Amino acid sequence: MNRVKILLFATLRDYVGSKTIELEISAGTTIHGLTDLLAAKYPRLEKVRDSMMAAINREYAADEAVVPDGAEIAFFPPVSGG
Amino acid sequence: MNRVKILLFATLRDYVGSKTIELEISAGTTIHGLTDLLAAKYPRLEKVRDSMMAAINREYAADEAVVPDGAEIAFFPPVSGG
Amino acid sequence: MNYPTIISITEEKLDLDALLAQVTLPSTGASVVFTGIVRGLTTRGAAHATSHLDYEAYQPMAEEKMRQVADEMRQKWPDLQGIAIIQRVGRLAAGTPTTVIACTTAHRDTGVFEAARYGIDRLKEIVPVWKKEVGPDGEFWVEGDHHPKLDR
Amino acid sequence: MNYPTIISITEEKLDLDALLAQVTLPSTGASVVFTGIVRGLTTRGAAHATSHLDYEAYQPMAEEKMRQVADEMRQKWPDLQGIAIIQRVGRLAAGTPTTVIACTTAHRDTGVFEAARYGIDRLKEIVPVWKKEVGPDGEFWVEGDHHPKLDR
Repeated sequence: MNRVKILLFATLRDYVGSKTIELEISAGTTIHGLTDLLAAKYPRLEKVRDSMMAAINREYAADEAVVPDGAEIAFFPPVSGG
Repeated sequence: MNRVKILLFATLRDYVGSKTIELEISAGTTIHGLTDLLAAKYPRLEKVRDSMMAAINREYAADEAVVPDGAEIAFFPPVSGG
Repeated sequence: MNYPTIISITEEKLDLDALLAQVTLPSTGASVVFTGIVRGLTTRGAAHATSHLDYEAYQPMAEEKMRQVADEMRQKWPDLQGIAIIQRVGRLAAGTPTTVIACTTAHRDTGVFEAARYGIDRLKEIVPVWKKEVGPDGEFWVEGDHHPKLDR
Repeated sequence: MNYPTIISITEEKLDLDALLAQVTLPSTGASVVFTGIVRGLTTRGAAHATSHLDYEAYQPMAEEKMRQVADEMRQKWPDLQGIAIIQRVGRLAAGTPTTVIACTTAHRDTGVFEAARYGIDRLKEIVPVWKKEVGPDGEFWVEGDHHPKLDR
């Protein structure tokens, strides 16, 4: 098992109630798998999971990307800067 | 005869040697005719007369426009602001 | 040639004149500065009033993505000289400039307008910044409609 | 709706932030500010160095023509809000902003970029302003290549 630190932004932070959380994941877990874990733990994420975006080490990551050990993971809604 | 005051800008002012000049013109004189008079009096204008622009009362005027009595006339080279 | 690329996420007031000077080279003849501004009154879509916006960034990633936007601009418009991409964050009142995309070229016909337009479009697509709108009817997060995951 | 149109020929230093505030309305969300800048080094055409430019205007006609440019911008892009067209005159050193075309809209996709581009193109075509270039090789008047007489 790896311990990963996850950063949350905007609505997702509100839904989870925290800026950062830590989770135990097994080696080989993908972004998709991590999203399942999060949605199970924080049910309010379920309705937005299709629009959630993920980043691994500050780069956009696809659902099938494997979470590397020690990586910086972030989840956030579609960006709205400008 | 009408007395007209003519404003000159940029190169044309340099060629004429003055910012403004006054000329006697007969009623019905056009911009083209006025240009003839100027070029006769200031021969350095001859070589640029094809690119000279004219304004009557601060509006671009065509060669065939008649110079109205008491109008503000200006001659200048193609504009180069910006 | 060493062309300036200025990337910044800041809580400070924007200073357009100083910024322009920073992207002006001896060979610069034209600049375009796009600025996004907090709209106090919106009429498109659901009409509403906004008293201010709270901006938040995933700062290190946002800086990397702003740099990517600048790189893309240079790649598409090789005549670009200076580029500045600034995102202001924090609480910003209606009427306040929030984002700047500034770029310079020797002449105005070599992509300076197109690059600035591209820059703000890309910033709104890929730079992780969010805003929460606060108005008389309460507050809510604004969400973009672009999903970079689907682009790749 | 009373939208601001600012027209000015001035010897004063340009202040982009103040100018932007003047064309920002409660419903403004986007601005584009084009600035022309005195090029110290020109490489296109006959390469040369410039230490400064002397700008001269036929002021009352120039103001009328700048107003015409603003009117044309509004006619072509009816979503424009504020417009500012400024021409600085006098002796301006390399690196100095000389002209500003600024305009604002509610959203960035309703002509704000296109209008600014059109504005500077038209300014250079019809506004009676001239510049004399002064450099290490002497001084000479710059002439435009547009002849409005032939357009009509």
